[in-house]
Amino acid sequence: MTISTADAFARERYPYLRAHADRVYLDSAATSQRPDAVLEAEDAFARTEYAAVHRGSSMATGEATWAFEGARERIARFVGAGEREIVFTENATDALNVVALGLSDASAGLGAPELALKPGDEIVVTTAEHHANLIPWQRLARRTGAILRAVPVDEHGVWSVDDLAALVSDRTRIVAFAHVSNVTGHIAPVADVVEIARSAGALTVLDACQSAPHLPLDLGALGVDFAAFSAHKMLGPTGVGALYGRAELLDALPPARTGGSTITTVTLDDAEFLPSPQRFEAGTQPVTQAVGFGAAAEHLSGIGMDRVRAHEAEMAGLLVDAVLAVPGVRLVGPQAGAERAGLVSFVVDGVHAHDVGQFLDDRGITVRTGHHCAQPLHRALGVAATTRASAYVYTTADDVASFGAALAEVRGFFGADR
Amino acid sequence: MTISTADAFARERYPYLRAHADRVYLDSAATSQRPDAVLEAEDAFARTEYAAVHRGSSMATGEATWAFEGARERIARFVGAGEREIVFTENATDALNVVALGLSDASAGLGAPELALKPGDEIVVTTAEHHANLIPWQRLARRTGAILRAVPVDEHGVWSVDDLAALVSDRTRIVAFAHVSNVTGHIAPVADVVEIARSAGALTVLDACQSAPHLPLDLGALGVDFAAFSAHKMLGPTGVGALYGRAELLDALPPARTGGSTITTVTLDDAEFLPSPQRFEAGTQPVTQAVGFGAAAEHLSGIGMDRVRAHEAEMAGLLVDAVLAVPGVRLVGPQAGAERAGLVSFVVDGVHAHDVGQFLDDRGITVRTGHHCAQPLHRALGVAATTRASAYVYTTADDVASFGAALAEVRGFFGADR
Amino acid sequence: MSAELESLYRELILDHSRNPVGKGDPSTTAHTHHELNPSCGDEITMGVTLDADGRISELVWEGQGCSISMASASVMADMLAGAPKADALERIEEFRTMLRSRGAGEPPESLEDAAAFQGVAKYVMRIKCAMLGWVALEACLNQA
Amino acid sequence: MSAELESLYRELILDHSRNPVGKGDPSTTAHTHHELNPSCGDEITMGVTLDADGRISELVWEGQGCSISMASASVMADMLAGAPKADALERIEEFRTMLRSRGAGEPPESLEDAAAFQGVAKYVMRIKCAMLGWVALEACLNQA
Ligand SMILES: Cc1ncc(COP(=O)(O)O)c(C=O)c1O
Ligand SMILES: Cc1ncc(COP(=O)(O)O)c(C=O)c1O
Repeated sequence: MTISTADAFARERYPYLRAHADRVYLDSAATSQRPDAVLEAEDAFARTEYAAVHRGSSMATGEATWAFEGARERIARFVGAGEREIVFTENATDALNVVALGLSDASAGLGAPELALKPGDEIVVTTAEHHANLIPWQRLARRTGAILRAVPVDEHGVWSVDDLAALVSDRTRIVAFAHVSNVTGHIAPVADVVEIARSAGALTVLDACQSAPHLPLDLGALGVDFAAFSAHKMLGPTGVGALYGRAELLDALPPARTGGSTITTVTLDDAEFLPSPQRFEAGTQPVTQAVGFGAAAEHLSGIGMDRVRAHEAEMAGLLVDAVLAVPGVRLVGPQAGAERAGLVSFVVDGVHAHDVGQFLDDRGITVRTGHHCAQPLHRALGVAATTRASAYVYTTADDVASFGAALAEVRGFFGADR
Repeated sequence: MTISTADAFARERYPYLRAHADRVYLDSAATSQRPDAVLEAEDAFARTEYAAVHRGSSMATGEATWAFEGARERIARFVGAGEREIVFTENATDALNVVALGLSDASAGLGAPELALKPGDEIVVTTAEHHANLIPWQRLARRTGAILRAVPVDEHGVWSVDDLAALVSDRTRIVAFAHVSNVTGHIAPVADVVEIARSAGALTVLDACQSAPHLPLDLGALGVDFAAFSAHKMLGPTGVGALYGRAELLDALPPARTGGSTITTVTLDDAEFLPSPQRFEAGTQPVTQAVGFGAAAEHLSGIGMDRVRAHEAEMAGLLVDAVLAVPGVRLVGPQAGAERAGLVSFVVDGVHAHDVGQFLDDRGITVRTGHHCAQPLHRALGVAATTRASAYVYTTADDVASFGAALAEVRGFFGADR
Repeated sequence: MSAELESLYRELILDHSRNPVGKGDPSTTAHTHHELNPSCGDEITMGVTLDADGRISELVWEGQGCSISMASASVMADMLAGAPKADALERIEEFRTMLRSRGAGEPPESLEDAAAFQGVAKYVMRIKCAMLGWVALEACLNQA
Repeated sequence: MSAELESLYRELILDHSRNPVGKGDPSTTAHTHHELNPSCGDEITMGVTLDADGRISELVWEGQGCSISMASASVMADMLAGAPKADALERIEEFRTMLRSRGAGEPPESLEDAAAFQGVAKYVMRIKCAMLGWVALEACLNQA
């Protein structure tokens, strides 16, 4: 089902935006608002079809399981994965931890010896990573004696594939990186990184949190080994995310979290695990949320990810223009003209990001301030905090214009222009 | 706010039960249906207040954070905990894994050396445990060299506190047990177990999945060290559960899952974690679900847990009578007259549980069949699967009567009475 | 009894579950496979021997489970003992397709008595029950 | 500019943020404490010396952060330098209570200029900013 252009980008389809008609929501990179279609799908499921899934044999369970697995199928199709290659998790952070903790367990002799890391092995990340794609690798390194290496960034917070290539060697076992940086908006050259990692025999882990919602994504074609994304950043609910992994890797990876629904035979001494995805989905799954996630993927497919990307590229251009129009404001990430995702982070000379955010908030503009869970990147940029404005399908040129107008007044208000 | 008796136990307050007016839902021990009040609280939040929590400084974030932390406060009050003693997790299984994986990390030198386990240490569970409270301990034992010991059960699947006492020694570091068995309905003597564990210097972990929804619960007064429960079994949504832990233990326990929102300072090499609960809530929290969970706790408080327990004790009596009235049906768990929770599991001679469930399903009665994630218990009972009927606030005497009438026909249909 | 229940538990199925065909000791056959339904603990061990022409010369099984799983293994044993390997694999695929149909369409005539299990297709949680023996046979044949 | 923003960023606050009181090198004082706001990375190091009577004879700090956190530390330094330890702890508690009030009630007169931060109470995410210096001082005094 294709969604008309009018509907695809209409604020009126979003209850939150309707309820705050006088506000401009520019914090979609943190979390997105849900359209009626998604809220209604969840609500209808909760009210009429809800039951435990994959447990027992009742009709009710059957119907709910069908809805739950249907959602998995939709999400798999949306990102170019096989059904068994999509694991439901609590969020993207959880998905990344499933991989890192699974590799820890493999290294501790709990299965999949071929995936074990040993002292001296290396894990490569970039300095721009979100904490969710950094700390789990630090901990894995601590548990196994592996060494963590970070690709440096330039003065705008952007890393280069050459610097990454220089760090990768035959000691590298894992290369973990974000497809799109949530701070700089930089879009990683995934195919190049996959090639570099592959020829070194390393696994690739893609943090797709900021790409799955915003770009056409075909994980199978990209050839990454694992990927993670969250429903709440892509018109879906909180409480559910997804881990993608190549089927043979997921079938081998030890499940870090264990419990009901993941097993074949359990004795008092031991447990045998099902193949993917069940082996990872311990306990009662986020069922209603998965259904909402599926509806969100369907909604985005209906709009068409090419159209989403085109709309956001336009918004990105407007955002960059708005920021560069204000004297004393420094743009982080790819500079004017260069490709970037639909978000801008920036530093206002003489005004702390919290104060910038507060001023904009007062003008009815919701942005995000702080280190955006990327302290090492901010350290490299030489600031403690930045302000970020991020767009999505429901963002309009008027939104960006209001943002630009308010931003122009910030330094004056705080006396930083004197 | 106190809820009137008419409203407290009214099917009409539950959209799912309204939508299936001709069906009898006796699978609340697997998962419960949500009342209007809870669905509306979630929906209103999603439509008008939703934003990222604990991140950035916007008004929107502030409002959402207030709602999220308000939910934590309600849940803490509901189970007799301090606010900092309630951690939001994906479900109860996740909560138990947070403890087991945290102790693994402590044992691997990632913090809290006082919590480390070493080879020869012992972990005591019961044979009746749900896989969620068994496999995580098996894995902890495998990672640390500790030994897992299981309290035996009698022919009805019930364990005794004497047998437990006999297994606990000064080598015991952890005693993990369910407050209420999801198969037998047996209610554990928690205070006795806590005393036994304490005098041996062991930590107690209470699986409160089947008690928090059904009994008045004061975790602080019970004196357990950790406890776990799930929202979806207590009128709340899927996708969220809670870990309770004494504040000083939670502040020390290493977080297994790491990422954004859990930290103070992050460098490329290392991360320092916040105190509880933030240290455990990595990534975007199940925000909408937590709000629904809070509304569910408030709703149950409004009914009053004493009233809930009294209602279910009555239903338990009726369920036991219904099962015992049918020749060739064997009741599992505490026998007639003995205290039990509002559920019955049973074996029908000559008819497999799946077939029993199918027959009841055809009569419009949803029950649960299988091993109920308790294979060791079923092995001890000498059967692969049982059928379970479980009650909640919305269960009526008529529901139980319909169940009893249908059950009486099962053996005849399958020719097992010949 | 509703029409649905009747179509699920046809007389043929109840008969086979009470008097199963092909039960025996699989340990003496050339190829054996053990299959488990993790959601209920039902299990089956299938044993198969092929003759020089690739026909199933021996097909025996033991197991415990619900009437659907036991009857399904029994009907299968009745139908496929003596069949060429390739034909057996085709029937297994047809049986799987029928069960995944959610009840739409007519089962092929080649499924003979096994078509009686079409009613299972409407019960997603029972599909694994009906497939149990067939999956085990498939694994045996793939070994051979 | 809205009334809310005006009440948050009073002239007094903006003045203090531009010309902070008490900035200096805390490393020479008897008690120091470093405090961090993890949500934004703002930080402060507070240094305190008490005299024989338990009065704050020296109070200096350094740090970086938003105007609220810096102004708040400055107003505090202005007000509590020279105060007896017990009084300072009381003011800290009053300040905390005011910030947690969500804007209800009148701040006590004893808070003097610090009452200007009452507007912060309506902004839950800024409470930590306003508390930063005060928490650091509390930690110093509790060491002493
Ligand atoms: C006793 C017991 N423990 C643990 C669990 C696991 O709970 P959840 O699936 O919500 O994680 C359940 C429910 O299935 C249970 O009944
Ligand atoms: C690049 C990136 N990675 C990881 C995450 C973590 O996602 P979540 O909080 O949904 O787990 C985010 C969002 O905060 C992100 O932007």
